[in-house]
Amino acid sequence: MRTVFAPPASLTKDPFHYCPGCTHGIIHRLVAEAIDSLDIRERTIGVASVGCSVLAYQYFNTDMQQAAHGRAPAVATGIKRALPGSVVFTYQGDGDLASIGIAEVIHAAARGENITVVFVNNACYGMTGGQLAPTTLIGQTTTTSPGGRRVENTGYPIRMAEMLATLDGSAYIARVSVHDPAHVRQAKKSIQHAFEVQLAGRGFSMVEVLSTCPTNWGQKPVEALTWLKEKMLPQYPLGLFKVWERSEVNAS
Amino acid sequence: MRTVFAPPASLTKDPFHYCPGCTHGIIHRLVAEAIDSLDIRERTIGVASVGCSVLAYQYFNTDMQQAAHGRAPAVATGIKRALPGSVVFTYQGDGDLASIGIAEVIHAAARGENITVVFVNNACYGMTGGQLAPTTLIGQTTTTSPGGRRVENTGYPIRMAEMLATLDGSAYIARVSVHDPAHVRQAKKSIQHAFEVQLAGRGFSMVEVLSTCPTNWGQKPVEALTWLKEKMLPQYPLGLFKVWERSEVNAS
Amino acid sequence: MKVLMKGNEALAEAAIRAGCRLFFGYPITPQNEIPEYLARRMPEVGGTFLQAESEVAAINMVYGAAGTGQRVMTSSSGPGISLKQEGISFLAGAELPCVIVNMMRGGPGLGSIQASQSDYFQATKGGGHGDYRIIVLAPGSVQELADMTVWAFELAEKYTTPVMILGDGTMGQMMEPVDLDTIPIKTGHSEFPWATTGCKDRPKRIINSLYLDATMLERHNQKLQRKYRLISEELPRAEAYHTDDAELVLVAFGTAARIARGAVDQGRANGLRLGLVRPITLWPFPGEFLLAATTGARKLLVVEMNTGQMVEDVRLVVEGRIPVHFHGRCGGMLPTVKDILAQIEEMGV
Amino acid sequence: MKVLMKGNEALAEAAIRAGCRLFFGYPITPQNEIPEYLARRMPEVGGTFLQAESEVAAINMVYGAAGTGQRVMTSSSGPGISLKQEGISFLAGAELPCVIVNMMRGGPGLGSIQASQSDYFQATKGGGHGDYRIIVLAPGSVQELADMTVWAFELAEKYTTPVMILGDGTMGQMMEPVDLDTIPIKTGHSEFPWATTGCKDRPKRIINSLYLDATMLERHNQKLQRKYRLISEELPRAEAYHTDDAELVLVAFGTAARIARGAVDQGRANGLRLGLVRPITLWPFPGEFLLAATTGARKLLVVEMNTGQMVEDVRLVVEGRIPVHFHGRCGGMLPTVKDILAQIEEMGV
Amino acid sequence: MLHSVILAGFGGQGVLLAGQLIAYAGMIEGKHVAWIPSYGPEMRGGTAHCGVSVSDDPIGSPVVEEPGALLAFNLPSLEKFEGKVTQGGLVIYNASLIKRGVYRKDVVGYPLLANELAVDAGNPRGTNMVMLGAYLMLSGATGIGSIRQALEKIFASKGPEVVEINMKALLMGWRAVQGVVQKGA
Amino acid sequence: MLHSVILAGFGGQGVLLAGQLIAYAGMIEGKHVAWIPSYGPEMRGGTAHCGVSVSDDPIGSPVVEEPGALLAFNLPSLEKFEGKVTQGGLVIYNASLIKRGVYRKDVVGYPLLANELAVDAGNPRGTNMVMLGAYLMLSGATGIGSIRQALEKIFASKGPEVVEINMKALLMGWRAVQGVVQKGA
Amino acid sequence: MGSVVVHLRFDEQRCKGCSICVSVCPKGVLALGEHINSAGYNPVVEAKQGCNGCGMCAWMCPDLVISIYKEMGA
Amino acid sequence: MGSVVVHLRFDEQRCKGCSICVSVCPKGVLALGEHINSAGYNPVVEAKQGCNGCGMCAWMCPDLVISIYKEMGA
Ligand SMILES: Cc1ncc(C[n+]2csc(CCOP(=O)(O)OP(=O)(O)O)c2C)c(N)n1
Ligand SMILES: Cc1ncc(C[n+]2csc(CCOP(=O)(O)OP(=O)(O)O)c2C)c(N)n1
Ligand code: SF4
Ligand code: SF4
Ligand code: SF4
Ligand code: SF4
Ligand code: SF4
Ligand code: SF4
Ligand SMILES: [Mg+2]
Ligand SMILES: [Mg+2]
Repeated sequence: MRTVFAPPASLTKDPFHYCPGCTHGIIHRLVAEAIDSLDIRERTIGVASVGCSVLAYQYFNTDMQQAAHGRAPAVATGIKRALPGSVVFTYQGDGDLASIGIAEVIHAAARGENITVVFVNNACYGMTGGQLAPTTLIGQTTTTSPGGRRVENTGYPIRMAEMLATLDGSAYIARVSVHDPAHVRQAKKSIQHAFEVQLAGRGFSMVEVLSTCPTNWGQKPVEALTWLKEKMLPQYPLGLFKVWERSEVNAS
Repeated sequence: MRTVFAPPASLTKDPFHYCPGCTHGIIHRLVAEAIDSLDIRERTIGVASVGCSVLAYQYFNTDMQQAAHGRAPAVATGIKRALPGSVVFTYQGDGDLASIGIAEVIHAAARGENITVVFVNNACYGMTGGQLAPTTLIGQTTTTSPGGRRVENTGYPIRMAEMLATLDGSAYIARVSVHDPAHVRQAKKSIQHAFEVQLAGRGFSMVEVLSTCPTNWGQKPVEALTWLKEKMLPQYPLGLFKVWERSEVNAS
Repeated sequence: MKVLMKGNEALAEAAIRAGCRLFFGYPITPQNEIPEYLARRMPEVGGTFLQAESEVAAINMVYGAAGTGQRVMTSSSGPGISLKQEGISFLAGAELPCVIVNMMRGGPGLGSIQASQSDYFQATKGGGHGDYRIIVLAPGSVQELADMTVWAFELAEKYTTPVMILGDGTMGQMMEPVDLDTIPIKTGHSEFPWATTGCKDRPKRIINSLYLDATMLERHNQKLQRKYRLISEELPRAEAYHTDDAELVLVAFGTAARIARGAVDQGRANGLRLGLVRPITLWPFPGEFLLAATTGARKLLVVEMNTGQMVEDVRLVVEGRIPVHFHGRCGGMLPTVKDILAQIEEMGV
Repeated sequence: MKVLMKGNEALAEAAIRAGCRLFFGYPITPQNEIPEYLARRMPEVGGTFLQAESEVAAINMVYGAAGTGQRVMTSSSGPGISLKQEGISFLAGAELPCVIVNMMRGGPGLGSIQASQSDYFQATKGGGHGDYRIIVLAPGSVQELADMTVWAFELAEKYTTPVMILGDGTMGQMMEPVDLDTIPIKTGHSEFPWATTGCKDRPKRIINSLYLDATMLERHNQKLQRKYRLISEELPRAEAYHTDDAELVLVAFGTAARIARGAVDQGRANGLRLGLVRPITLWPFPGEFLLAATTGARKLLVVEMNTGQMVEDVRLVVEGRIPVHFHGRCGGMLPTVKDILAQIEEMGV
Repeated sequence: MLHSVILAGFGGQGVLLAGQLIAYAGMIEGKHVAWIPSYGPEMRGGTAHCGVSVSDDPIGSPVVEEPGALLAFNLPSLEKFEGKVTQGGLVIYNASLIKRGVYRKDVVGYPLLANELAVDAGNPRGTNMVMLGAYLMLSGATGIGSIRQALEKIFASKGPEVVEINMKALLMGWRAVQGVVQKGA
Repeated sequence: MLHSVILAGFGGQGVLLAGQLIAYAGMIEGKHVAWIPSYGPEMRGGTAHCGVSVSDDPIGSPVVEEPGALLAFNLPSLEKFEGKVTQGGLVIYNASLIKRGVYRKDVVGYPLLANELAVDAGNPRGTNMVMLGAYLMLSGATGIGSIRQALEKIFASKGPEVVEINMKALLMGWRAVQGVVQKGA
Repeated sequence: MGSVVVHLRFDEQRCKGCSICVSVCPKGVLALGEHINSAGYNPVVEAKQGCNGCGMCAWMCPDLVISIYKEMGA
Repeated sequence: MGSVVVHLRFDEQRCKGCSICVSVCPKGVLALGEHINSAGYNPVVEAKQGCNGCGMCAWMCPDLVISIYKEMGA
């Protein structure tokens, strides 16, 4: 019997606490699959952030640290500097990374810190009840933008991938989505590639993953996938914003 | 007798405490001249930051607040939200704005906060004795990069103007220099324009001004002007990175 | 008219009535109802609700807005309040009025989101750097939370100082009948001779906490201390419950005081001569009140939802004259009437 | 061999000898000599000096590095230490060893850069949120600063807790002869059963301070409290100077203790029976030592470079049995032997 | 007279709202009331509960330690709170989901097929109202009329049908235990 | 025996270094020493000063409150510290920049044309060494030999010429007051 | 050789009945069951034959409920 | 009409002797003086005739030392 699909070894057996249909679960799996593929589980140290994925430290079957809200890239920096031979990744939501933690991620990128950031953009603060995030779409209703996000009050969504790509220290920056199987497959490749960039010692890599929050969007899980596709993709175009070419490394 | 040149009314009579030849003084004057030109002194509230220019609150002849290190854009936001009819500017160094305060300035820009930021980039922390700033050039010696800044340890300089220009909320972003009279004149225009953008209610404006720190660069004032021109300009190209067209406003 | 309201919402609505038109905050459980309520209400009254990028930004927005002389508020819990400490020190140093709400949760670190009183020290002794104090108020019911919010703004302006409302998750989440109509509606802002509003027709003004010259900073500190002494004389407030004939007096604030009051009731029903002193101002600590209310007591029992913080202030007051015992739960667990009475029995009243 | 060194530099070099190979900091006066020295030295010994983007980032880098079981340090002053409070609470909650240096300056707010002791409360009572304590050490000379740095790393690992060295601008800037050769050189890192180093050949490990279930968090808090009690029993340390026959005992730490010692000397030269107790550990506060050293004293005089913070801990110890007076300067001003003696004269020994 | 009750169930079963209705109705009747919820991170599958006190006298501790009644909407809730109910107290449990009885001998257990009754009432999501109806019948904590007033307040924006449909479910619960009580009597 | 001295002047006049040399030399002689600077933000035009204690016994307060001697490099320094010098103490002041004498009657003032003497010594930036030389001559706080050793330590990387040129300025100051003292005597 | 049998395995207690797998299955093989699992959800079931082992369901399941094995038939 | 007299005014106590004005003057008019001002610096002086009032010195002076006035000659 050949296994077509089974859970990766880099996840523990603990069931996820996420809401039904929340794509955090898919993204967890993809990260774990990348770690499995590259056979780096035993030297990987993950950093969980504060958001719905705060319990990621229970799910990834690697050494894990739980970081203060927004500070995962700083924590990861501390780990990586202490153990340069380790593989270090952070798993952060959009409130965590793009709001309170934007300084830490930008500076990690500018320093070319040799870590991998998995950035889960679900256009809201999931854990605390669906407040506005810097990534919330114009017009999107949240608990702190009850009439829909208005430009006059809160300005415009931040496109983190594009912004971080402007920094010389970032080596690989991509945006992917998990709203359908083809994109999940693409996302997996991208995440794996980000780890490869780290393994090659090239510096900062980040994959922004567009994700759903059915609960706070007030949608059924399948509807949420559609909303992601129809509303989020136009604001957050998928693609590679900074590409590390293997040849560059060979050359250097 | 016609006055060709005299100090602007928006400066107090207090002599500056800056080191001999430090171009902070020129930039102060340009800001004050812009305020004079636009006749907005009586409704302007400035925000001094923490750096050599911390005492800016004594020099500008407007109402002033002194902000915690890096937080001037947040303080300015508080003021502007309380008094939408006022003109609010911050005056910040590169350590203040690009290091500890990078979150506040990015979010002010993303929100399209209707304030003007004067950003003085002198490639080091002047006040505390010349430590590395995020803007320090590769190879530049500072008290915390005694062998010269190395990419492997601290990555690459951040180009704030370019980065902030990627945000939809920023309305006017320019980089200017004060290393010779022609550039000083250009800088003045740019600063004035930034205030005009604010007066037109267009949102966030910032002028990055390349500046010298003879003391910490270990150079004579005139040498420092040359160093700025020769070393800083290549890393920090001058220009407009985001331009607000008057017509746009009329159209909207 | 009484309505049933959550503590967090009553506080938010009271702030509106008190004329607060500026709120800067950042989400964190268990105080999210405050920003969420104000996100709805502020636009209705022409005010500003702004979710800041962080607690650090929020407190500095408060600084800027407070500097204009307008009423401004922020709220948070645990980790967020820690992040605000630098800003609070600046507000105290620059003598700016504002209201800061801490709906305490369990710590340290990320801890939990359940109610706790573990930030008593931080609030009352100064979690930030430098010699400063802020007024700290501890609400005992939803009604008091609402009334206290108004009072907080008044105190902040009277003494030009930050005022902290130190609630907890339970206080913020619980619903009780509350009458907000008794709160007069304030509109407009007071004029202050220090507010930076643009220097039209007057000399420029400066909001500042820097004094490079040590003699000047010492003088500034002395001025602050004079103010703090004044507050310590004028402000202390507490509530006594059945202390007249009490042999054992419980001392507790906030939610713990509610539970302690339950213990007093039940203990008295069982024939125990129990009383309760509930500090309403935590700083200044109502020491004289406590002394006066415990002259007849043979023992004190401090009840807290922490590992024993206010107990130090109580000991500083009684200076060994009455034995001070402690009953505490922490990490989000609440004391129970039963456990308190069990401990009292063990102590032997 | 003795060399003449600034306190800040002696501390930095001692950290290197103690095996610290990771430093994360951010510039702020008056501690800049620490990062600047380490920026030179760390590369020489294969260590990491990294200037973080902020104090917030620095303390969180410390968290990450400490979680790997390696010796790590950060240093700052006033405003920067306030910004670190959330991180310190996390470190305490996750029980991670590390050394945090605060070279105190005057506050509140931006204050000044001159030496002060105004962060005593913040350091000893917990400036961050939640029920935690950190060990706080107060150096009295440059030599002690160096030795104490080594001790701080040892204590941090022994009790898996952050340890703060609470110096001040004067202590950091002053030069005295110091012998660093007496400090054994530590190389390599200890193995800890909790360190996250990659889970090769063992189950995964987690560094964490979250306990969503309140009963679990309470249990965690109780564990922390047991540890704190143990530390309180084992660790308190202080120094007595001429207390045997002293009628009036001064109590002071750090730079204030140096000055107080000068006052004792001069007072004794003038025939006054003065003594000095210098707490070396501020938390745990050496209460029993103080009691023992002041049995014969008729008065205590606490001398601090603040408006009176340690005075509370002293009062908690003596509980009214001996009158406790206070002599303080603040905002960057230092007490003087003359003024102290003048106050003593006024008090009448 | 103090009525204290804990309502507990899955998140989404409406236990918090049902508790609020009791408090609201009590307030309308001029009594002292307090409602206190458990709260958790916004993640599903969790349990939710709240405690309500309705009293003629001021309420000391708003925390309901030893409730006079328990409304258990699912098994974990019954397991968690059964032991806390005061001697002689009431335990109303949703027998649609809970397949066992009450273990304690010193409390009175009322199984209620709340899901089915709600469906019968034409309001499948009205389990909470069914349970509430039963509780009011058995405890008399508040009158039904004031519950209607409370519903009208709370659902003011949703229109009268919503009130009606909820009242219908409530009465379904009321009657269900009325029957039991009478049978038992 | 305790020697305590305050050295004060403009930033850039080398007062901190001169003070360190005293401390260093004292340490070389096996004495207890402490050096304590004023420090300010890195901005020019400010004044700088330091206090040095050299003693046979352990040093209590390292803070020099009532110095046995003052080396005033400019007028603001003289004005700031003249009043603090202990009765009968020494005040050596740079008469190149200070155009007044010492006001106090209970201290001994020594004007020194330090700038000119430094120029004469071929070391125009050596004002601090000139002042130091005068102080050592008048106080005997440390020997000149140990100052040379200290200079050798501190300028190890800069080579022997630097030591020589500084010693030359130092001796210039020494001799200048030697003359005065002899004349006065 | 030739025929391939696909086995779907459901870790039913993990299923939250979100229906995502149901919606992506190109063969319409999956449906939510009537019963309730221990977490209170209606878990997924293989409602009809025809699974081709394409794996889409497993790829999209956020809760790692589905494992897929292929057996090479004779 | 025709001739123009340019007056330079120096706020000498503000001058820090940084020489920037000296270096930018196209006419070589400026130099640092020999004397020392109250702040301890050698302040700028008008060392020779020939100022054309171009303003470059004032534009570049960081310390607002220089003011320039033009007088229209007869
Ligand atoms: C300093 C601090 N501020 C606020 C919080 C509260 N908090 C917890 S999670 C969260 C937002 C998480 O949103 P996001 O990062 O987008 O993750 P998601 O839940 O959406 O996956 C916030 C604000 C906190 N724990 N710490
Ligand atoms: C929170 C905090 N951290 C650090 C400092 C110390 N500090 C004062 S100024 C400064 C750097 C200023 O550099 P920059 O912003 O570049 O201004 P410049 O002096 O170069 O003009 C620092 C780190 C502080 N005051 N507050
Ligand atoms: S709240 Fe949103 S992000 Fe969080 S688990 Fe639920 S669906 Fe996912
Ligand atoms: S230190 Fe540098 S930036 Fe600061 S005043 Fe001096 S020259 Fe200017
Ligand atoms: S493997 Fe493909 S065909 Fe089979 S159930 Fe899953 S989605 Fe449907
Ligand atoms: S198997 Fe997975 S995708 Fe399908 S309903 Fe269950 S949880 Fe959802
Ligand atoms: S105005 Fe022009 S010509 Fe005259 S002194 Fe200045 S720079 Fe020289
Ligand atoms: S006038 Fe201005 S530019 Fe010229 S030397 Fe003086 S300070 Fe420098
Ligand atoms: Mg999110
Ligand atoms: Mg700078």
